[in-house]
Amino acid sequence: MQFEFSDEQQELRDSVRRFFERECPVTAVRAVIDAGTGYDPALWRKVGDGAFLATAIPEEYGGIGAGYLELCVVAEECGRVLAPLPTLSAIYQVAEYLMIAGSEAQKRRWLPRIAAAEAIGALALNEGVGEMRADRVAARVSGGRLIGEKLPVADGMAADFAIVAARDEAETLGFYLVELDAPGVAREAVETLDPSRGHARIVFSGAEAEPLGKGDRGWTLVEEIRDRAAVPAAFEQVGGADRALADARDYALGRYAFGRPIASFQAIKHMLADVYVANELARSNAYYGAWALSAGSDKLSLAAASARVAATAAFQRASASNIQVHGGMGFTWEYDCHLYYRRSAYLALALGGPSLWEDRLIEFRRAAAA
Amino acid sequence: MQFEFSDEQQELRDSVRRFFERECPVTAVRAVIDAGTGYDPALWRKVGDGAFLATAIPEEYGGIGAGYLELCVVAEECGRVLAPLPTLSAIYQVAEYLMIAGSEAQKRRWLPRIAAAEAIGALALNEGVGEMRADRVAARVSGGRLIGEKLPVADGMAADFAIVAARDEAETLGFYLVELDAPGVAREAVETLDPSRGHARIVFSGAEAEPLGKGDRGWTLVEEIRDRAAVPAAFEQVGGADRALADARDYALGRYAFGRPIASFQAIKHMLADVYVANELARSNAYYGAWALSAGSDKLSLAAASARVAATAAFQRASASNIQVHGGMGFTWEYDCHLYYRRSAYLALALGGPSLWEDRLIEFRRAAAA
Amino acid sequence: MNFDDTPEEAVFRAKARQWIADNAPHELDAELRASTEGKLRLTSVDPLVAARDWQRRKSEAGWATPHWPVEYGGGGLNSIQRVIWSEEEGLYAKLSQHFLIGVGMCGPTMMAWASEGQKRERLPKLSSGEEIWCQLFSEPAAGSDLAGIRTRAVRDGDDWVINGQKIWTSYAREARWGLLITRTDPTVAKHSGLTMFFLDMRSPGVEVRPIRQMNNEASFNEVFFTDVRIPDAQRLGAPGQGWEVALTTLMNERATLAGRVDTGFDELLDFCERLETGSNRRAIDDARVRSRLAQFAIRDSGLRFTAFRSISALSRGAQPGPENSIGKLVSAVVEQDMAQFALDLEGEAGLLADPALASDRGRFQSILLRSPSMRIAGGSDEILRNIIAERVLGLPADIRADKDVAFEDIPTAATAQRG
Amino acid sequence: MNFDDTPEEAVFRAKARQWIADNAPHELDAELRASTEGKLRLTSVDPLVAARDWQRRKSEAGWATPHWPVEYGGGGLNSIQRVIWSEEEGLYAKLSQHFLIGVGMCGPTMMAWASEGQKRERLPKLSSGEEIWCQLFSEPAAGSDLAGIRTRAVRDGDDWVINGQKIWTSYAREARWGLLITRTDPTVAKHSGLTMFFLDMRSPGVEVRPIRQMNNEASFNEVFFTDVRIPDAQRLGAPGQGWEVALTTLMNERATLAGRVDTGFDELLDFCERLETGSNRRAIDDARVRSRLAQFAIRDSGLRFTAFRSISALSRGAQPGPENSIGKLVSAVVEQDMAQFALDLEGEAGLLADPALASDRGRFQSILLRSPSMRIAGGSDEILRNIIAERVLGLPADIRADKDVAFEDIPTAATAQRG
Repeated sequence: MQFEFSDEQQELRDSVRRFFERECPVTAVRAVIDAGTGYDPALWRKVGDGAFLATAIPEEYGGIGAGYLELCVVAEECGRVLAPLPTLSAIYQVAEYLMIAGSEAQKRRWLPRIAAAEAIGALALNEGVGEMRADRVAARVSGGRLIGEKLPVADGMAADFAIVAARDEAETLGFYLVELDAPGVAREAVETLDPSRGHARIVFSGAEAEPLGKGDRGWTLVEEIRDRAAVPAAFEQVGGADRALADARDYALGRYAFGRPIASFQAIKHMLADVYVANELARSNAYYGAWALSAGSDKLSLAAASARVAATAAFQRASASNIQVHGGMGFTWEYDCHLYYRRSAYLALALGGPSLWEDRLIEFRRAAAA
Repeated sequence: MQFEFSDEQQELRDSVRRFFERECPVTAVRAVIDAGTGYDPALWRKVGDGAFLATAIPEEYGGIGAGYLELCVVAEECGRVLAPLPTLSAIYQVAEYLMIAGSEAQKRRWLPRIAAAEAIGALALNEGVGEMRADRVAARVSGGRLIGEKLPVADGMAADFAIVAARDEAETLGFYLVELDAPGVAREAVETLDPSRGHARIVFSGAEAEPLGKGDRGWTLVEEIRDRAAVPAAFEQVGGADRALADARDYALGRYAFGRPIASFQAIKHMLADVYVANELARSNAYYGAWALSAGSDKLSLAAASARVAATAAFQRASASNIQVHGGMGFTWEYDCHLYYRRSAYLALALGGPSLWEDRLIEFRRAAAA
Repeated sequence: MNFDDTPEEAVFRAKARQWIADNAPHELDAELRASTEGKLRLTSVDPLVAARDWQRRKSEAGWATPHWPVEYGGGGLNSIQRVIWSEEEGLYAKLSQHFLIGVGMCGPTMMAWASEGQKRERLPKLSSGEEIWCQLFSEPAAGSDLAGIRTRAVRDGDDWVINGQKIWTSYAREARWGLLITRTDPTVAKHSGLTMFFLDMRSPGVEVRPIRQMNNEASFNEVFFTDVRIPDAQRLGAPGQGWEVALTTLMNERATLAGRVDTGFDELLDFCERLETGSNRRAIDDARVRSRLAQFAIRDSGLRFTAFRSISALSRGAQPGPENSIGKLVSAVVEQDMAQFALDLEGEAGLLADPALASDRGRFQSILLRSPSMRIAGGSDEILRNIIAERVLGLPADIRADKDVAFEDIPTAATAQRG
Repeated sequence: MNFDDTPEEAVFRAKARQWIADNAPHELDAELRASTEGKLRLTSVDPLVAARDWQRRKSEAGWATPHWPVEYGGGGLNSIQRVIWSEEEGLYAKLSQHFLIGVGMCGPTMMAWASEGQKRERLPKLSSGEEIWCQLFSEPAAGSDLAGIRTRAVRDGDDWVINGQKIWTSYAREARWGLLITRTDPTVAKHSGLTMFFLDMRSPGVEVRPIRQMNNEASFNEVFFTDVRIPDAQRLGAPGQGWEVALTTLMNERATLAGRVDTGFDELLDFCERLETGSNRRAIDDARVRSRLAQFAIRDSGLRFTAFRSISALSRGAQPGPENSIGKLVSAVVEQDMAQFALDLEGEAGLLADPALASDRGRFQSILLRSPSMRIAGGSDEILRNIIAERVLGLPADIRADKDVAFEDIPTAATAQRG
């Protein structure tokens, strides 16, 4: 047993951290928000050059083939700097759809481009308000043409193609590859809680739709890949939570009131101690998720749900406490606190909200106990 | 609108408080626990002499006929001193069963004796572990004879008679008066979390059972009276919570560590501030319950559930925090902290646990909003 | 204990209701309903114009500051009548936010400390909405530690000359007058060297800059003073008595905040009734949802009934006390929790912040981004807990590093770096 | 990152498993399963006899203190092997509680501070369970403020003479030896005047009185010293160096407590699987129950995996640090919450405390009455948060009223009353 990243992985962490510190200061995040682009194309290309996010894509498809532990290491650093990148859509999900369910031709066509950051894939499941479920998919494919509306679609504006859930003439749920610059696709950016990770509404009116792989996988594919994506997503949350805690700590040490640093008041000390505890519990659950994902363990569903529930709660707490410690400055646009708070809201809801994952956690913990 | 007890009611509060301070010091509570009697017969008789708990029983049945606001005033003081008295069973519930569903003869026979503290009535609904529900009543009455087992029965050892839920030959649920010294009744004291309020297991093997009133009221009677009882029960919780807070405050002011009273540490100050807030919210909800009960409002079910959910949470928090403030002394038998903690557990579970009341609260709040 | 109206109260309520039926801007009903508390969503009319119009109409009929003496623009109502009025005003109370600080805090401070002439001159215009007021208290280095303010006032002939900066000033852009606390003597202990004024916001040297908040609004401002002159006649209290004057304001701030106890629970309940979670299932059918709602509900009803208890006490002659700190302490956190909870139920679409696309016009998204400021402005959660602990429960003050020290010698981040 | 055994670890695990299969007291299995953590429920045999027997058997095979050096009674295992051993020991680890303080805290302190001869004499008997140890630290007026102890030690020839009182001493009745911190100089600052000894508990003048706890057990004792003599040779560290010695003990206490992270979640889950709540419905079918369970579950698994991370760090040579304070801070509160939650589900019958009548033999009732002490003993929630804030996050210490003051001049309740 070794429940820690290896020396090589920690070296990777250090170099990725240096990369992001250099290439993704918070001004870059703000620039994305101000420009309304929803992601940072320049940073995305540099990440592609370094192949940082291609660690889990096999070498034969243009990736590094190192594995998922390395992906988790990189994800934590993405979370720490609030990287405005299409990680959850293109890397944690769409690449997985392709690897697990794509045809050989589809893999050869798209994976190398994703690995090199030459293409972005979006995942188009949602059709409005409510928990993601198979019975809420109303988009239709008929004669190879897709009709329907998807909202919200993460990175839908930036994406070159999307994997779209839709029903065929026989009502069978399936997944389709759709190029988004093609005719029959209309998309518009939508305003969300976290403008550093863009979202779109996409209306398909007869766009060409190619079945993903053999097209014989139902909703279980969504759940399988959601579990896999939940682990690096939890690492993004852990990275963000740690940074929010560090910012709160630094501010509390430098801010004086009543003739002393506010960090010397127990109200602040204990608030931050509780944040630290939540962060550590989240990190430990995330490590288990990383192991389960990388080892192909049959405990992945349980590990993913545990990582997700713990990390969501930790990041929400850390980012809210960071604002609280900053006092009035904490809720200004000028200070960065709200960027973490917004990101925590995005990461809490992406892949489905906490209640969905609480339910899955207990479902799989029951299975493990049985 | 006047959302406060009247001057007369506040005078009643003062005199009842003085009475209990004199007659029910904590040594009296401990004596009941040590003796294992489950209640304090001498105090019960004195309360009967003062008719403090007979305020809501009409004069024609030996009571004071003052009303329910006065009962709530007295209940709060009972809670404050942890009075070892059969309030929840005999007063808040059994007297109500008699008043609402009893025959004239039954009222004339039992109410004056309850009012004068010459008799104790117990309510025998429970049949073991699980939420109280109609479908869990298995006791049977056949030819006027009762067979079944009830556990736990509050004040079952002290009681002279019980109102028992049972099914007749036609499976119809009904309520029966059973004298507990009669043949066919075997009872034994059972150990519970709060030995200052005794409980029993009662086995009925052919005991004589007289239908309550016309015997035509089903489970809705249980819910109706549970709602009514919930209000004074909430006042007992509010009284207990206030006392636990006062004890914690006093201890924190007198206990020195690190050269200063521990009450000067923000960890303690803010813990007690939060207790105060919870207590005040509970008190305000309880006041609404008192008004609804006394005014015969159709909002009683909502008011009762709100009072109950808030008061249960407040007393549990206050009594646990009181232990925490006392440190090591807090969990000794010698200090009184655990008596409040035990009583908070009893009052949380008597009349059904918090989840039952949460559900009812929302059920009736929905109805009020519709 | 009587939750219902007495006959006299019922008569009064009928009168208030009739007046509102006859006079309120009913054409704004839909837009006001869609406005979350603290955020007016009027597009058909300029919000300030609508607000001033309603305030003026109320003022003409004596409803604007109904509990004030008639000679200062009030209606001479008692505190119960004032509650009845508020209940009846309902939706239209959302139009009063520009005047809350003036009516709730500056007005009472003027009433206690200004000259009779100043009161008769200023208060009716404050009451009628003609003159908006703001409160110039907080500074960048003096938030929770309000007495640590550094804005200087120096006597010069019949005037005082002001230099410094305030922050978190609501409605500074719209305000004609401001209540201004200054430091007039930095060589004495920090609570002793303060002096209070009221200031014409159009005085030369006053510059107002809006602060952009995390939710993209700008409810607050920075206010800069460069050699601003205030006549000594506009001083409130003696020089050095400023902290005592400020306590009048703060006491009334608590009472004002205590009145604002609408947590928005009813809207959340309604949302859970409507939100589909499966075939023939709504969110409210889920036991987890009901349990969470119940915990919110006791806070919502608890705050409402606590306010009623407070009003009953006021009607018996009590003063608004520190126990009023409960209102904001509870409601700010509960709003934040409710928003997170509602967004969870919306799934990924909970991210949508565009009112045209989001569920319930983005109500909960808006609350999520606003509630953090609620937990800080007007006394942070931590300050309110300290107030309850010290002023209600009688626990000792925190150990002070700034006690019995001349203000200019109190440690700051700057001295710590130097030292 | 590898959660599975390496081949070498698998071999080791098989060896441990085999030894346990061959040697463990399997006849106690049922009773041990019914014992909640921290409460041995053995009736077929004297618990202390069973505990000593198992400890002796382990000791003979090198499993008693597997990570200790062989010359002191250890097995020379590395920290990963120690975890594997713990996992395999499983149920039977409940028999070790009499020895936890000796093995976890007193032993390591002796190892760091005693002479080689003392170590070779005392530690093997500690390890084998022949000699039980206790920790004589807390006093009635020195709980969280441990350095405020008042028990005096005065030098007299080759001895020290002890007078005073300790409290909250676990296993003082069974202990043969105690680690004793005393004040040898009250005229210097409080951390400077302390001296540590180890004491033969059979010395004349030592009196032990059990403390009855709220749950009717007596896990703790008061220990009184009247002119007790200790040879100077049993001093650990120099006179005045007692606080430094105590820190060795406290650091190891944290590591010991961090290891105990069984929250009892699995038993709660199992309970919810079994509890009927209607026809064909169990508690676990209720969404509210699942949501609460999920929040408990992440704490349970989070603590387990945090302990694994800690062990991995130890196996790379790290020291047990203040971050180990997490374990007890989280688990104590979670146990209390879980007990309240389970009792709620049991309805009024949740009141039953008699194991013969209560659900699950009264498991959750017992936890409800035990968990408050868990939140205090071994460092209260508040002290642990302070440790995390100061030692992990590097935030400033609380402002001290007792800094740079001679111990005898520090304010106490008594001086405050006089003053």
